[in-house]
Amino acid sequence: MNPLVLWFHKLGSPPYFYRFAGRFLPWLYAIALVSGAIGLYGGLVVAPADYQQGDSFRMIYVHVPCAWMSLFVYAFMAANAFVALVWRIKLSETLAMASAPVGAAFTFITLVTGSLWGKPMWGTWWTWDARLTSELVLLFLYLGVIGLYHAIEDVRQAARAAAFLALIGVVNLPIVHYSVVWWNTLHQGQTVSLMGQSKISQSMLWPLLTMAFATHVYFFASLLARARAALLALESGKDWVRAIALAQPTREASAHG
Amino acid sequence: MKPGTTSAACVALLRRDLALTWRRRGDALNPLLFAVIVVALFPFALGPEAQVLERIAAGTIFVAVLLAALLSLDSLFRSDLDDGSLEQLVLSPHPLSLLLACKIAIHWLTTALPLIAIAPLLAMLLHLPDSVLPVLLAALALATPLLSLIGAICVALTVALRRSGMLLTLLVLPLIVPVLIFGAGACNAAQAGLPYAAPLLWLGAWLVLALVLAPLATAAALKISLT
Amino acid sequence: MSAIDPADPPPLLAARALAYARNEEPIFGPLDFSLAAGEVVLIEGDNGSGKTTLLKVLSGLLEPTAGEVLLNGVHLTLAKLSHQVALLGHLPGMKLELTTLQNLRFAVGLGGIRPGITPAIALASVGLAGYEDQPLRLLSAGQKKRVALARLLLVPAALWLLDEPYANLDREGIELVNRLLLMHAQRGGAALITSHGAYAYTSGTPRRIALRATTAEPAGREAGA
Amino acid sequence: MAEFFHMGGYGAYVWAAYAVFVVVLLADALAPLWQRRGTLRDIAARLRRESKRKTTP
Repeated sequence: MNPLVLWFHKLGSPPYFYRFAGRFLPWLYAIALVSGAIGLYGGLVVAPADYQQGDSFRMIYVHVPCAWMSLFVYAFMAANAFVALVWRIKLSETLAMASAPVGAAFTFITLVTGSLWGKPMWGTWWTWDARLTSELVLLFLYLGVIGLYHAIEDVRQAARAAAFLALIGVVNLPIVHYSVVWWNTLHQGQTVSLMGQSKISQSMLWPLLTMAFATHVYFFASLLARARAALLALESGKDWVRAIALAQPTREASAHG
Repeated sequence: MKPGTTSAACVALLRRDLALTWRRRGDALNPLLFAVIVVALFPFALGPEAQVLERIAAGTIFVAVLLAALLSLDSLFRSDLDDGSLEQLVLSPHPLSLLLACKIAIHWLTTALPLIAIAPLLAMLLHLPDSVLPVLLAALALATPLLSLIGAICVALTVALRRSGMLLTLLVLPLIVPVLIFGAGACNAAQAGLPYAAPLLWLGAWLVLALVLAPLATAAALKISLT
Repeated sequence: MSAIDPADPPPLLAARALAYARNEEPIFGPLDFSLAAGEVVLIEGDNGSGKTTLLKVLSGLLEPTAGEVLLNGVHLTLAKLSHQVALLGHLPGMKLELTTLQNLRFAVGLGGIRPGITPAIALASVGLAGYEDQPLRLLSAGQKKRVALARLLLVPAALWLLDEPYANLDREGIELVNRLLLMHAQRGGAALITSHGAYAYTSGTPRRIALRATTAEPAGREAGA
Repeated sequence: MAEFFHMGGYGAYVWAAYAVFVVVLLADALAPLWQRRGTLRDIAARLRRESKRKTTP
């Protein structure tokens, strides 16, 4: 067999995935932390103040990467949900369910930072502009997936039901977005966007892209950590989990991992 | 030994569910009562001025009707699950999606249609201009089947849960937002003297799409929930 | 595999290495058996040995974790169910508010009807003649069971999967079940019935399949209980 | 330095946004850690109890 295909087959086995993810996790966290620090330094110190919005524009370095991530994570979750439902791969179920809380966290940050930006700029904490409203609906979708997953007792069945809901959400999201845009034009809502019309300069752009990179890496780190925890709970009857559990007290003392 | 035809199965299901609804006809009044109560609460909260009520009439009626229909959705498959009829439906040789479409149709006929019928009364309570009433009825006629169809998917996902009320609302809410925007939007546009055909046509297009896809999705979701 | 002569018709029902697990806990299996037309097979096992789950898997309601179910040599999946199976579970699948006749008419509409029988005849042959217009709610547990048996008579299914058919029945009812099973077997049908051993199919000497609590763990937890 | 924290009058908003970002993601990062540790502790405790059951019938 092709070595890459073989590797994917091996990765599908929970104990192998657990070890593999455990080896990668510290590196992912480190990369996310370092690139995040560089991005924040660039955004807070190096980048000049925007000539229209002043220093308040510096919020985009957390707001915009999180907004991108909220959609990216949903796409990732839906892709895994699709694989889980069609090919019944247990690892995909785990990955789809592990990405939901991370996506909800990013969506929440997007909403709060958007609101913090809105207060000085629009003079109000909340405005029903198309982007914020779509983001709010996205948060509800995430919460629905998480809620359904935790409400059903049988873990595999819960994952499959929640995965199905995530897929319905994919069909729904563009419809929500365009209907909210239409609704906004009807009501002559806010049209000022957070990015503004001002052309973004090079020294403003690179910190943004660095932050986007950092949040992506962070997502995969959190995803792997959550998938590891979920696999332990899911396979608690298996020998490999018992071995880890029994070895735990001594290992916990030296280092986690 | 031949199984019966699919149309015979659908007719049998429609007849049985209609007979059951007739036996429990007292329950059918609950959504109506709920919608009237919700609408009646608004004047108490906002004051009785006709201009204020007129401004919010269409949206309030829409929300009240959608909530009433949503509350009744919870029981869509409940009794069939409890007495094992749902298993028999799944095991029958006919396409499950078609049988479920029949059940959804019954739900719409027995809960949403009466709600549309009392919409003129609700409109009168909130001083909705008479000229807007036909638009409201058309929008409700297009939006309520959409709610029944989309809601059925979510009910199928939560059917195995004992208490699913709040969760069901959370699942349905994001899916129903566009329907609410366009349905109430059409009424508001008509009230403001703006063209209102486009949102109604969009609702119609979605309804056609949902009529085809939602029963299939409901069947798939139900199979996930029953295993 | 090689023992099967290709000229022979495939058995009505065949299970190959059939196993089911819930949340990684094995419920039953792996099981290998086949059921030919005209056979009645008894599945014996204690409470919790997976009898009900086995019937659900055989009917196609549950996907097996491993192995396969063949109906007349055709692979059975949830996506492609067969109309040749009638399942009588713990839940009767009937409406208490409706009359016996209304319930049976619905079953016929859903599953089709065997030639030469009507709902009224079926009711009479389970000893409920005269109860046609009685709502199910007013019947006793044993009478409800009889209505469920009448449904089996009506529906054109070759394979009956009966979960504890003797529960709630008096001596006469037990004889009725045995008579119906014999009749079904004689006209080329087959049946798989579960029992925890208190009552059993007595006509002839039926083949028995013993289900024990999970075989996955070598020590056989709780098997000694 | 004070000017840096002042952010041209928007300091409160900017720093609040960054604080939310850090706090939420930190909570998100710690949750699986705790969950994994709790699961392992539960399994270990269960195994200890089960081993007791086998030795004293």
